[in-house]
Amino acid sequence: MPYEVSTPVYEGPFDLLLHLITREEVDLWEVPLAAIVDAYLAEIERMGVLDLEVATEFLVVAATLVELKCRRLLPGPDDVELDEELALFEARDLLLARLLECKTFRDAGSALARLAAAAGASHPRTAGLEAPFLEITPDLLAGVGPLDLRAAYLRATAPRPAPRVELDHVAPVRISVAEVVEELASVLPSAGRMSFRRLTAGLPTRLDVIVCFLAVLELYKQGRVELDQAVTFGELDVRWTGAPTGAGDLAAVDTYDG
Amino acid sequence: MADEATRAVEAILMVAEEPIEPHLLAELLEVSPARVEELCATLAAAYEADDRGFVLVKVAGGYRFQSHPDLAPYVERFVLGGQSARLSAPALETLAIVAYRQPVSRAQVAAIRGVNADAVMRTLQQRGYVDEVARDPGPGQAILYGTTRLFLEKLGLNSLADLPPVADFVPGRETVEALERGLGVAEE
Amino acid sequence: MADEATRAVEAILMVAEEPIEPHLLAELLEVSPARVEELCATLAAAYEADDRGFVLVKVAGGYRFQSHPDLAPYVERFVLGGQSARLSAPALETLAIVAYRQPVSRAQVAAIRGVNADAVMRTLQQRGYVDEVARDPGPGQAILYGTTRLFLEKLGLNSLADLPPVADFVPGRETVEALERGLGVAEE
Repeated sequence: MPYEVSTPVYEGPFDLLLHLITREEVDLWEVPLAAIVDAYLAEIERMGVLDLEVATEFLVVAATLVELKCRRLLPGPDDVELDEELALFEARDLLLARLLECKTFRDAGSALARLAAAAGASHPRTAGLEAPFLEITPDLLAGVGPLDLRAAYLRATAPRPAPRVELDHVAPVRISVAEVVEELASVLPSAGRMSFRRLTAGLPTRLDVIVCFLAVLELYKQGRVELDQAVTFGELDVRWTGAPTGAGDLAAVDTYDG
Repeated sequence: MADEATRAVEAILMVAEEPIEPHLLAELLEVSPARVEELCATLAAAYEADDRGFVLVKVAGGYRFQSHPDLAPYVERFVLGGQSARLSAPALETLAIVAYRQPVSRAQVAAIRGVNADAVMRTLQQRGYVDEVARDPGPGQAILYGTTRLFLEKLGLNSLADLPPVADFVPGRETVEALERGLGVAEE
Repeated sequence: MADEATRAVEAILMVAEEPIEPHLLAELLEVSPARVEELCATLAAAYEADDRGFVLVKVAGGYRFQSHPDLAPYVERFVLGGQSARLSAPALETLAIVAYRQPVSRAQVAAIRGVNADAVMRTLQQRGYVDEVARDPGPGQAILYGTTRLFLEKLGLNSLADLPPVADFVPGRETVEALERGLGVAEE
């Protein structure tokens, strides 16, 4: 079956996936693996380096899909570990749940648009007071503060068709790799060996995990840790080797601060 | 002969610039709020029976006069340009998440949509549809957002309880099956 | 059964902020001005016969709805209660535009809001929040408006410089250049 991945602008990985599955009405399993990957890569490329968080979401979804598809191409369930199989089911169910949630709110959004369109046909009376009453009106600005005025200004000027540079993609990264390198250099020597999973267990966002990963790679580059991964997608072991380096090297670490 | 309270409701609503809550009308007229609701229902029915070009509606918790939706073509010829720009699909989807999940943080909205929600949330806030309503008591004290009175007005709703139940939008069996097939959950 | 033109007159007058001249109504309804006068007279008579709390009157050469003079005590109570005494959302937006964009002409305000701003500007001027501050030196010599000292007092501001900044929504030159570099748009 010939398949072309058209790439309009997608609002994130779920949007793209919903599009691939529902609007194109294809069975993902009949789409060549390369086409799925291409679609995701095209999306990520379009985003450029700007939004790491979204790019990561895309990658997670794409990776799950590719893994699901690979698994399906394998001969049979007998030769895979039960745990892995269960983990895969879990990933797939999670993906399905999120897709359903995404679709739910998309349809709810359309319903809100219909309500707004219906309500928009009926215009409110806002003529206000007749002149004689205006004279006895108390202070009209009572309770209005500078921030209300600002909000009103933004409301009044909001629907601007003129193109603007949206700064919002540039989510400022609050942690720098250099900082994490420093932190790891103080934690790892006493721990000796630690799995990457444990190392990142307490981190609040995916971005923190990524920064931590970059920091580990940086330490590896400096020859201060050894990395060991027994199986693909398996535990990543980080072992402190402690080759001493001066503080000057830390300063040379690239900063990824937005 | 219309009674004075009924006529006073009409007079006040004629000079009001926003929906007037029943309890305020009740105070001004020295009758019970329940009586106000009765009067307004009677008035609304009378306008409809008389085939008037305006309606009396309850929106965002209060009563107000509006032009009859039938006559939108004439009214729009008159208020040309007063229409606000329509919301984009992503903005609507985000608005729906805020409406049904409020109070909700930007991070929670982003988690549901799978994309950064900052730009869209700011647009919605600029347009006055959503606003900051609280702070998350937990660590980080994230700002929590909710829909505004203007949101209710724009959608012609009296209260959030009048939103269509979210259950109406949970994908039906066919969609779920299509997605399952797409993800290879269902066996062929 | 009311005819469409009659209902359209009611709808338009209900949303109008100022008296509407018969010839404008005639244009909108595609009937003769004489017919408009007839329709309005019929409507006014009907409201009186129905003992409504509002009247349809001709003032300053145009038609408009007003509260019935009989009910002035209720309207006054409403006004004095302070509940009517907030600027409407459109009025506050207009005031905000004048505050942030002054000196500014009515036409410029209207262009930003997308609707005629005359009625609202007049209200703001009557209340002493805005005033004429200059004349546009260009052709037409439009009157330019600015906010007043009273306005600053009411908002608790010392000077216009104390208005909360709105500029952070429009990136400055440096930001734009930095972004372009980040996007690889600018030549290195």
